[in-house]
Formats: sequence, C-alpha cells, structure tokens
Amino acid sequence: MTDATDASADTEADDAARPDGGTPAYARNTGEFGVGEVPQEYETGERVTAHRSTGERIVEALTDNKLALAGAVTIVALVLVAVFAPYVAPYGPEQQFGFMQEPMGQSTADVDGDGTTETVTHYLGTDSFGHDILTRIIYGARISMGVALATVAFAFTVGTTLGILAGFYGGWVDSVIMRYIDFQWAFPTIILGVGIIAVMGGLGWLNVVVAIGIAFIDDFARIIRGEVLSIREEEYITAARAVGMGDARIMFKEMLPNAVAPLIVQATLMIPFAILAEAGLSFLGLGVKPTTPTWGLLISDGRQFVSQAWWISVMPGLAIMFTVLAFNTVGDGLRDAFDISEGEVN
Amino acid sequence: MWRYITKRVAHAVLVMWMVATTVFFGLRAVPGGPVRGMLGQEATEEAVARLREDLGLDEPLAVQYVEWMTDLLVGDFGTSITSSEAVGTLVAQAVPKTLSIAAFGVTLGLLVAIPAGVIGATRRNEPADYAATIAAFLGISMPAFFVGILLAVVFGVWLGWFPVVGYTNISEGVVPWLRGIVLPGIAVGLPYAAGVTRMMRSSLIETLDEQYMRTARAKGVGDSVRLYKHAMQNALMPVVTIAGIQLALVLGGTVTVEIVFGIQGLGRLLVDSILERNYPVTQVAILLISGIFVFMNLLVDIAYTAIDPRVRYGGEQA
Amino acid sequence: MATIDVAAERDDGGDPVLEVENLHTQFPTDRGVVRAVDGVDLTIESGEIVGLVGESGSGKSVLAESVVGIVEEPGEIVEGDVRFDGESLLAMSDARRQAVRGGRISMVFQDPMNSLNPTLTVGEQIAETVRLHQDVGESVSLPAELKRKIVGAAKNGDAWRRAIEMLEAVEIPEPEARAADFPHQFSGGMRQRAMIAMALSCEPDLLVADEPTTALDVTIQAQILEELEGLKDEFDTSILLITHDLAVVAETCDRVNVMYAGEIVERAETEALFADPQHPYTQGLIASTPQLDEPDRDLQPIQGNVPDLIDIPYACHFAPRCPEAERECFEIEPEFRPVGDSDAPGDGGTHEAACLRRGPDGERL
Amino acid sequence: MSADTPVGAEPSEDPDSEDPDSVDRDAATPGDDGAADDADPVLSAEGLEKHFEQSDGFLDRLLGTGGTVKAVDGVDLEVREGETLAVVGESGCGKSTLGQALLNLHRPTDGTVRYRGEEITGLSGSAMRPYRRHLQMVFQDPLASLNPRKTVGDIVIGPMEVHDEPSTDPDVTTTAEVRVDGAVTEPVAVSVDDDVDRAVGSVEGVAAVDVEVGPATDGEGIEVDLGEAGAVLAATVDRTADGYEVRISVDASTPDLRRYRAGALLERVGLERGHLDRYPSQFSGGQQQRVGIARALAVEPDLIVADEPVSALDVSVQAQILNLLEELQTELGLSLLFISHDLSVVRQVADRVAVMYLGEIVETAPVDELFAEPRHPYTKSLLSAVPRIDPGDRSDRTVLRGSVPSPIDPPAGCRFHTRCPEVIPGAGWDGDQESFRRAFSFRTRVESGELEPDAVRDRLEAESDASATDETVAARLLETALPGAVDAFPAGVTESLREAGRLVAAGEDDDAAALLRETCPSPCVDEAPRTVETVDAATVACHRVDPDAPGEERVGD
Repeated sequence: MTDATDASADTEADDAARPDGGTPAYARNTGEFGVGEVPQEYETGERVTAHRSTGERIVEALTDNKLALAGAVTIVALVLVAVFAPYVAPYGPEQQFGFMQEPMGQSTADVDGDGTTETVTHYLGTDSFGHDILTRIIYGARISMGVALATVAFAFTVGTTLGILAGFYGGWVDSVIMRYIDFQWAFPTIILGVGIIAVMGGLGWLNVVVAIGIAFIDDFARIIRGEVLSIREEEYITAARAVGMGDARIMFKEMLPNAVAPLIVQATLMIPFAILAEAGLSFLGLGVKPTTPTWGLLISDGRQFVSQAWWISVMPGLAIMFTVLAFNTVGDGLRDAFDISEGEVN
Repeated sequence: MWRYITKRVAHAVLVMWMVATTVFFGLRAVPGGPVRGMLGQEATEEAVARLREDLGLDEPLAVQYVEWMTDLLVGDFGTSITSSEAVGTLVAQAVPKTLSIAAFGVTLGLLVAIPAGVIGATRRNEPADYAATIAAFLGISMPAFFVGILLAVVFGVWLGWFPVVGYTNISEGVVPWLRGIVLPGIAVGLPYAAGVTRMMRSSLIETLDEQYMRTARAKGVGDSVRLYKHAMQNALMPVVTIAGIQLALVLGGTVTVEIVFGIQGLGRLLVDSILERNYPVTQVAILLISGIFVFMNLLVDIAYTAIDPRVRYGGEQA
Repeated sequence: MATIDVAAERDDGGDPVLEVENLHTQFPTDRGVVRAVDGVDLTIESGEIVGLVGESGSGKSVLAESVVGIVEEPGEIVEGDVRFDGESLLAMSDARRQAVRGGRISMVFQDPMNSLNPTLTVGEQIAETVRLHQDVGESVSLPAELKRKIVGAAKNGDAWRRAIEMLEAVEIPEPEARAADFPHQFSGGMRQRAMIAMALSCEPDLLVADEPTTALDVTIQAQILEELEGLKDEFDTSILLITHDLAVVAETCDRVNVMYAGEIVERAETEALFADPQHPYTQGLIASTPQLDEPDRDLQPIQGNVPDLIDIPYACHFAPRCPEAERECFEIEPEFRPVGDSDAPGDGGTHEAACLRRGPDGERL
Repeated sequence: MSADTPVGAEPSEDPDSEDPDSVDRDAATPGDDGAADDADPVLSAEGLEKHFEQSDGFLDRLLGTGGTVKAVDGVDLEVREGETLAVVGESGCGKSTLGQALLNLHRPTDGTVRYRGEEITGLSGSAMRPYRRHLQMVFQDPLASLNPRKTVGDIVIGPMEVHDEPSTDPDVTTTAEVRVDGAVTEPVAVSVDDDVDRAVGSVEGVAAVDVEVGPATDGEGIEVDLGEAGAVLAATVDRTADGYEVRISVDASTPDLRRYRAGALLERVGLERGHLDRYPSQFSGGQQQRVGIARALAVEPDLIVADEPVSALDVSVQAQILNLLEELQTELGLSLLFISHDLSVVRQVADRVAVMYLGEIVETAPVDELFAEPRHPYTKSLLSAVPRIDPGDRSDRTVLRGSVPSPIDPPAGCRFHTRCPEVIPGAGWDGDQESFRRAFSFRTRVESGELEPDAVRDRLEAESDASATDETVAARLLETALPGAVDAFPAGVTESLREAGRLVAAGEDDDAAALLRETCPSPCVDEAPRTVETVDAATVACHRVDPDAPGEERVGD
C-alpha cells in the first residue's frame, strides 16, 4: 500500500460505530478496494518533491542560469590567473619596453637575457613607464581580488555577529547596535574609508582592508539583522522556545541554517562593491602603496595620458568591469535560486 | 504624518551630532597627535607646541569639544594649515560644484532608471527587457571614475562635445555650467541609475502579482490605467527607499570623478587635505559630505509620505 | 477606450444567466500539466444563489477565475464554453469582454486585507467601476484618471455620489466620511463590505464570490451573509458563492455543486443535498464536519489526501479514498445520474451525482 | 505588536547541567474525567495580564507616541487533570497571546501562573526548562511550525535532547507480555530491567514489552522475538535447572534510542518510521500537523497548549487530527488547552469552554451547559451567528452590529457594551429595553467620534445643490446613526436626542456625548461587571447575571 496516508493507527479496536481507518458508517456497500487501496496498474508512486541541500541549490542555480554560469567560470579563471600570475603573465611586472605602445603594438627588447633582442607584441599595449599592461593587470588582479576578499571576510564576520545579536536579542542590545549602524550609514563608503585611512596614516593594503571592511559592516549588519528578525517571528522558532531550547542552541542550530542562503548571496554581492571601493581608494592615491600595481592605481597612472594613450586607463578599467560583472551575475543567480527578494538583499 | 516627519528630523539631527563627535575624536586619534601629523616628523618640538596652542589642542578635551561644537553651529570652521585661508571660504567654493554634479547625476539617473525599470517589468523577456537588464548590469559593474574616463575619452577628446577639465560657475551662464557638469554628472549617475532600475523592475513585477491588481482586472480596468494608476504608486515605495540608500554611491562617486575632471569640489578638497595632512579642512569636508547625504535622505523620507498613504493617515479606525 | 454600454442590452430571455459547458482550465508546469478544472458543467438561473463547495486544491477558485476571465498566466482555458445570458464569453472580442467584466459579471475575493488598492481611497475605487460601466459622462482615459489621482477626484460627480450610495447600501456607517478614507483605515469586515459595494455598483447580473467570508470572524460573517441575500434581491443579481464551509452553503444557497479534484461530483437543491447526500465524497465531507448541535456523533474523517492534479490516471478522482470503490470506478468515467427520490421535498428531480455505485436501480453498479 | 523576547537569558545552554527534575510527576491516574477537585489543577492563572508596548524605540517614547495594546487584561482560568479546556473567541481577542503567556513565551505583565500549584510566572531560560517538559505546544500553521532545514527525525528528537530524554522514571513499572509458542515445553521466566522504559514509552505508568518465545530454529533451546523493539532491546537467554531465564535489557546508544522512540512516536500519530529522514516540505498539511503533535509528545508532557491546531486544515483532514488528539488524550491522560475561533470544533472536542472577548474571559462553563443555555450576551450572539447545516437547528439570529473595538483603549466598564444587544438601561429609563438599546447605540456612535458632520453637509449640498443648514445635517445624522425612528421614544428622550444631533452638527461632540450620557445612562458603562460563580462551577462576567449588580431592577429582556 503505497499511499503515504494515514496508516491505521495501532490503537486497539475502538467501539464499532467508529472503526478508525476501516469503512466509515455512512458507506452504503463495501467495494473491492478499501480506503487507500488502488488497483495495481493505477499505482501512482508517492510524488515527493526532492529536498535539495544548500549546496545542491547553488549548483542547480548555476547550471540552469546561463548568465550565472558564465560569471562563475570567469571568477574561477580570474582566481587561477591571480594565483598563478608569475606563470601566466607574459613578462615580469617591472620589465620595461617601448613607452606607450598601442595595443597589439610591437617593441624590441632583450626578454630572455641572451643578449639578442626579440620583437615582442603587447596585446594590450604598454604604459607610460613602458611596462606591459597585460602583465600589470594580471599582477594587479592578485591585489585587487585579494584585498576585496579580505575586506568582505572582515566585514562579514563582524557585521554578521552584530546583526545576529541585534536581531535575536532585541531590546537595548538591538537599539545600541542599530544606533551605531545608523551613524555609520551616514558616511558614504569611500568617505568613511578615506577618513579611516587618514586616521591610520600610511598607505598599504592592510589599511585598505580595515578601512573598507569597517565601511561595509553596516551593510552586512543591517541585512542580517533584518533576516534574523524575520526568522525570529517564524512559528518554528516559537516552537523551539516552547520545547525549552536555550538561546545559543536556537541561534546556531535553528536560525543559522535558515540564514545561510541570504548570507551567501549578500557576501557574493559585496565582493564587487569591495573591488570598486579598493579601486576608488587606489585611484585617489590613498589606497595601497604606489609600488603595488592594483587596478585602481593603473587607471590613476594612466589618467594624465588619457588624450595620447587612452588604453593605459581603459584596459584595467575593463578588467574591473568584467570581474565585478561576473560576481554580480553569480550573486543574482544565487538570489533567484534561493528566491530571496531584491529588497531583502541589494 | 507630522509624527513621522518629526521623528525623521530628530533622527537626522541625532546622526549628524554623532558624525560630528566621531570626526572630533577621530582627528585626535591620529598617531602621534594631529599636529605632529601635520608638521611631519622633522618639525621641532617647539614649533609643534606653538601650533598645538593656537589650534587650542592643549586645553582639556571637554573644553575643546564644546568649542568645536559651538564653532560648527556658528559656521566658523577654523583656518586651513597649508593655505591659511578660512576653511569656510574654501568649502563655500567647493560645495556648489559637488552639489551640482550630484544633483545632475541623481536627476538624470532617476529620469533614465524609472522608465527603464517599467519597460523591463512590463515587456519581460522581450528584447527591450534584455537591453535594460544588460545596461543595468554594466552600469553597476563600472566604477564612477572609470565611466568618467571613458566619457572623457569618447566625448571629450575624440568628439570634443564637452569640456574635459574644469568647472564653469553657474554665474557665467547656465549653458556653459551645464556643459561642464554633463560628463561628471553622467559618470556619477550611471551606477545610481543601474541600481534604481533593477529595484524598479523587480518591485513592479511583484506589485503586478498583488491581489488588488487582480481586483482591478476583474473590474474591467484597462491595461494602461491599471499599470499607471493602480500599480505604479505601490511599486515606487521600495524604489524610493533604495534611491535614498544608494545616494551614498553618488556622493562617493563625486569624490573620484572630481579628480578625473579636475573639478575642485568637496571630494577633491577632502583628498588633497588628507594628502597634505590639513586636518581642519579634512574634518569639515567629511562633515559636509555626510551632511549632504543625511539631508538628501531626509528629503527622500519626506517624499515617502507622499507616496505611502499608510504613513500619511495613521492607524486603523474601529 | 470607448465604453461599450452593455447595461442596456440586458435581455430577460429564457437563457440562464450563466452556462458553463465541459470547461477545461489547465496550468502547464515543469512537473506536468495541472488539470485544475477537468470538464465542468454548471448553470445559474436568474436571481439564484448557487453554491460551489469543495476543499482546497479542488479547483473551485480556478473555475471562478475562468468564468470571469482573469485566469493568471500560464493558466488557460483549453476546452469547453462559458455562456453568459446565452452569449459565449470566450468568443467575445476583448473590448466587449472587458465591458462585461465588472459591468455585468463582477467578483469578490477571499482576502479582504489586500483586495483593495492601498494607494487609492475606497470611494475612488468604487467610483472607478461606476465610471467604467455606467454612462455617468466622466472620461476613463488614462490622462483623466491620472489627473483624478494626483489632483483628487471631484467630490460632487455622479460616480462619487453613486459610490457613497453603494457604501450606504452595504451598511458601512458614515459612508460620506469613509468614502474618502484609505483601505488601511478599514477593519477586515468593512473592507469586505467595500468590495461587495464595488462589485454591485453596476447592478451586475452575476456576482462571483470566492470565499467572501472565510477570512472573517463568525459574527462579521453572519452580518455579511445576511446583507448579501438582501442585496441579491435589491440589485437583482444572481450569485455564485464559492466556499469550503458546508454550513455557510446550507444557510445561504438555493442550489449546491460539490467539487472534488477538478470535477463536480454532485449537485442538488440545498435541502435535498444535506437531507440525503448521495456521493461518497459528499457523505464523507458532511460526516467529517463538526456540527454545533450534534456533538455526540464521532467525526468520520475521509482518509488520505487530496490527489495531485497532475494527470490523474483513474476515471473517478475520488476512487482511491472511496470506501466503496470497485475496479470499474477506476476505469469508467462516472456520468451524472439522478440519485435523489424526486418526490422528496425541494428535490424536483435535479439531485444528480457522478458515481457508478449510485443512481436508479438499473444503472447502479 | 513587537513580541517581547526574554532579554538577558544567559546564552550558555547545557542540557546536562539542568537541575534534576524537581517536580515529581505524581502519576495521578490519568484519564479520570471531570474535576479532581482536591488535586491542584495542572495549569492555573490568576489575574494574568500581557500588555504590548506600541512604540518601538526610544524616539517614540520620547515623543510619547503609541499606546499599549492590552492583549490579555486580567484572566483567571484553570486546566484540570485529563481535561480539555477550550478558549474560544474572535480574532484579536488575545487568545493566542494568552496561550503563549501561560508558557512564558511572552513574559506576563502581571498576575500569576501556576503549574500543579507551583508558581512559574515570568520564569525564563533554564529556570523554566524543567517545567517546559511537562507543558508542550502545538501550533496553527502546520508547515511554518517545523524548521524547513531539519529532517522530521531531528525535529522530534530535538525535545528529547533538550530534556535529556529518554531517562528512566523510577515510578514507571516495566513488565513483559510474554507469548510462548506451544512447542516450547519447559517453563520460561522473563525478567525486564527497570530502565527499559527508556526504550518503550509508558502508558498509564506501565512500560510493557511484547516478548514472543518460540523453539530455536537450530534444534534445541528457545528463541526470543522482540519485534520492532529488537532494534534497541537485547534478550539474554540462560538455561537453568528448571527451564529458561530470559532477561530483557536496553542495548542501544542514547542517539539510537532517541531515533527509535521518534520512529515509534511517528507511528503513534499515524505516520511511518520511514518518514524520519524526510523534510517538512515533503508532507501534506495534515501530515505536517501530525509531526508537530509527535514533537509535543516526545517528552511525555502532562499538558499541551494547542493554538488553533486545525484552523489551517481542510475539513476532512481536520477531522483526522481532531480524532487523533482525542485518542492521545484518553490514552496518555493528557490535559489540553484548546484555543480556537470555530465553535463547532470546540463543541466536538472540549470538556469545558472559556469565551474570551477583547482580552477578558466573559464566561466559562462545562461544554453542554454553555451550548445549551449560554448566559453572557456575547456567548449568545456568538452561538447564534454560527451557520448550521441542519435547518432544524437554526433559531432566530441576533446579528451583532459594529466591529470589535481596538485593544489599545478598550471601552469603559463592560467591554462588550458598545455591541451588546442586551445593554441594561440605567435608573430612570421608563421606555422599553429595545428603545433603550437604540438610543444607547446612538450614544456609543457619538462617543466614538466617528460622526463627521461636514462630510454629511458636503453630501447634502451635492444632492440638493442648496446649502445645508445645521437642522438638515442634524436630521440626516440622526437618520443614519440612530437605528429606527427618532420619535419612537419616551417623552423627554426624543427631544434630547434631537438636541444631541444638533450639537454634533455644530461640531460640539463633547457636549453631545455628555447630554447622551445623561439621557441614556447604563451600569454597563459605569462599572466593569464582576465575575460571578454560578451554580455548576461556571463563571459569567455580566451585570445581568450578577445577583447584586448595580442599577434598577432589570427590565425583563
């Protein structure tokens, strides 16, 4: 009997008037098939909607949303390029060639140090110091992506804990954290970043990570607090409290599994903002040290030569654009898969 | 309704007070003290002491704080270290530039984003929708300064329609003023428009599935009336909120775009003051930019009451 | 969009107000085709309240939407016909159909909380219906409507006065003041009354009410059902009342159709159906409904769950849960057959059930 | 209404360190119906109140905005051993808040809650935990009350982990029901360890194990079959001089035991053991509610608070769940607090009924008395409003006018006076009850401030295109707000009603209200009714029933 319906409860036979699971009193005659019994050929297997774990839902989101898949592939490629930069990049980051060569332009230089000069093509041209732009971009990827991921990690941990505490405990804990968030929200990201760097003095990627990291805390905290507040009102949380579960168990065993999806989506969508913020700071000359070639710095270097050699700034700009586009498409794909509304996570 | 507005104004004042306090303490937290920071390592002890004195940094903290607050209220922002001009005048020149770029960016952004969002929602999965979505995606993925550079290269250098550098004051005629802020305005407005378009599209799609839209359909209301009379106002509510929050993108953008187009706005002032360690200017610049942001959001909150009758006319009658 | 004035063409010929014939409405989904309405026949005579009772997932709401013509994407009517006053609705041109919808057929929904547009005053939403379907000489073009929305509608127009009269007819206190209020300032009961006022504002021939009182408390429900019967006569409207509450049907409707898994399984005069229920599902429903005045009898639930409406292989959809199922029940489509004893009070020979094991002696399994 | 979470509950939650189960569960023989008067009620509340602060954040408090929602405002009730007390009322009367306040899911604002005589008001966190194992809850929305990311097994095992179940209970005796196959000739003595009740649930204090003894398949000796329980129990057989001795002992780790108990619970509520590893979204509404019930039974509670358990279900599935609850109650001796808005369901399930209106209990009575002859006017109106299937049962219906007032500032005196069809005329009213009621309803409409004369004036002018004088506006106001004819009243009354109409038309609402308070006073407004204990342990809170209520002798209604 395949029907997953009410298997006859195993109480002893009740009074005859109400056989439980048997034929009800109003039945005029008894048929060949009792309640729940179906002739062989009409067996309809019990249709159970498959349950997909969070991991499966991510895979499914990427496979059936072509844009998101393209984004994911680009990200993986970028990470590989960043990690294996020395092997992938055609030349050394500091190697100098002809100044301000056109993209696809040729220049002669002694590349392999054997005394003879060879002609060399620069796919993306060279900059004002003669560095090959493609190489600089590849090395730049390391810092830009590295800083962005570190920033999001920093903001994610601090912001999420603040958000969960505020959302779960409510009361004065909530209003204190919310006042902090309101205050920090008044500073646009770049302004706060610049301010923190001014206070910390000195350039360098660690300052950038801390500066932007702090600047993103309010975004994470506000969105996670909203998520926790809505989960806290769910009936299964009241049920958990009715069973007698302590706060810690409710927070981490009952709430967190349901908050994971929006957390993942929010993190994915914050990485592009981090990349843009780092590029902004570097462009202002307040980010990393001038020697480290991040994309923002490359654009800033090329600024004076915009009229003669537009490609010096444009090429790293395009690199930023594609990376950010990739993360955005993946973030969007995940958001649809977890059917989280645009208002919840932006 | 007035309760909602007074609450928002009180909230804005509170936030500004907190911003001022943070800037006050942030400045004093500079490693080695603000004066050493300003004069650099080699400055003699006695030069440092003298500067500390005329900046009033030697008085007890509480006195300094009260002084700082009263100065702010009265509008006396102290004098710049490097150029010893009154910070007030410096700022007075810079604010209109930043404001006009930001305002142009926001208005342009909204004028483009709202219709694009509506097209995206009403003609879903048609070419128009794909175009709007792709454009929105690109808009979000490009930093303002990169858009600025692209625009400068294409429209400034190659086509020469617009000036690439500098800002002409409105006093010298509206058209030149406008020509000067078109490129930076677009650079700042594009990411903003992208965000608003996406929100408008998804909010309108959600609104069209609401129960009252099916009632309108059952009443025999025509499609266009249903869209503009019944759906739009409801769909705009979340969009207005997002438009407020995303203003941070615009103001952040002005800082970098001013560098690209060589405009001496607040952003430029802020960055230069930091590089020159000119703290009195830095603190005022940060204060003003946040001030503009909070004020703009206050306007958005008030605009919200016009859109949502539930806020205008309180709770439920028996 | 010129308003085609259909109000004048009301003919009182012999045709029933509504005739649904072998209607099929389906929703293609990735799991298969959901046959929400799987071959339904239904007639409503003028001035009648006809009940359509069934549990959730039986397709009764989809049937209502098909009649009014607001089936949501991707649902569509694939077979059968819906005739209104003898004229097929499906064959009508869009403009004409739109004039009928809201003008001569109107609908009330279940959830009062968001059936009214939160950004328009209640008076305006009713006046809009009047403007659309009655010749009050106020334009319904987009610019005119937008001006009305932004500047505010004229408070002395005919449509606005009609709206106030309708609010008064549904016994909303202080209608003049309430008309200028927004829906969020109304309680649940008052919102549902406003919906009914809107639906009846053009004196439609047919009012489709989809679970109008389910979301309301029992005291408010009593008020609204009492008013509905009064309004039926005052506005000379027939009503299709859709609900899952047997008691509401028993008290309010003249005739009843019992729907299960996309099909109508039994129909009869109300009194006959409850006095002598025939179809095993109807019997099961009545046996499992707790009744206020018969507490001692034990509830006899119908075991199992409502089937998934995606390609049900067996003929009679109730067979797996039916205590009397025979092999033929799974194979032969059960046709409607007279089942009641026609001389019982109020039966009039229209008591029919679609069950092979019921019916006159010859045909019974 | 912002839920009031237990602030400051210490986060460290360690099930093992909770103090030993301080309350000895006297296994009073469950299932003896009716009130065991001497024993303490399982759960009782006196003067229980729960108010919600409307303002959210200190800015609101600063501006003094927002009132307090008096959701539960002074409730006395008790649930006796093995009894089903139903709390019935319309939406917004506070019955759900009451259910949660009793279990300290909302911290009560005032009043006391006792479990078997012991006060548990306002306990939070670990202090409340020992009591929670005796007080469980079933919820209205079958799916929303189950964590979507957890399997049904985890959900049912959850309570066991929190309360360190399954633990052996010294009072529970363990026995074996032995069936010996004929082929076994020698005597078989079966002994059962007394911690076997950890594996097999106890029914009425006894944990029984089914043991089947048959001849061993490989020739000599015997073989013991424990059926399903074999998964967690072991049977050691040793041969003695005069036959066999079989010892049944628990042979499973605690997690396995919990999983086995969870499986048994699922079967007990009509599901299958195989469902342990499924997720809530893979079940129908009725099946999800069964999982909710299994979770509540996991720690063998004394009392279950069921908050509208069947409202979200279809009629046929609803009947399945109601029967299941009834079976479980008789078998396990459960007490049940059944919260519902559906009077027919209450009639089917309850032993005693408490009717709630706007935060207060207006009437309690054994179910048959309450339905046969209700005493409080609200109960009467509620009963008459319920549609009946059988035409024979339909009496004339008294339809209540108006809607439920807001709980932020409930009406003065008796809260039902604004809608009560039997409102008591004050002293000096010489007209009949019906005419008093009509005048009184005009008074409540004026006091509520809903009448807007200038809207009426606009309408009159729109209709007649002539300017409307105060006189015509007053007449129209009276026409709409005063039910029935204006002049069908005793002498002075008609005149003061017209005067009140004119005052309202002139915008003098307060004077109009004051005048009407004089014209048609009523004790129902001046004083809140006392809760009176009537004959058979039923209570009513209404002046009409209170023997020494204030006001003139009552005019026969």
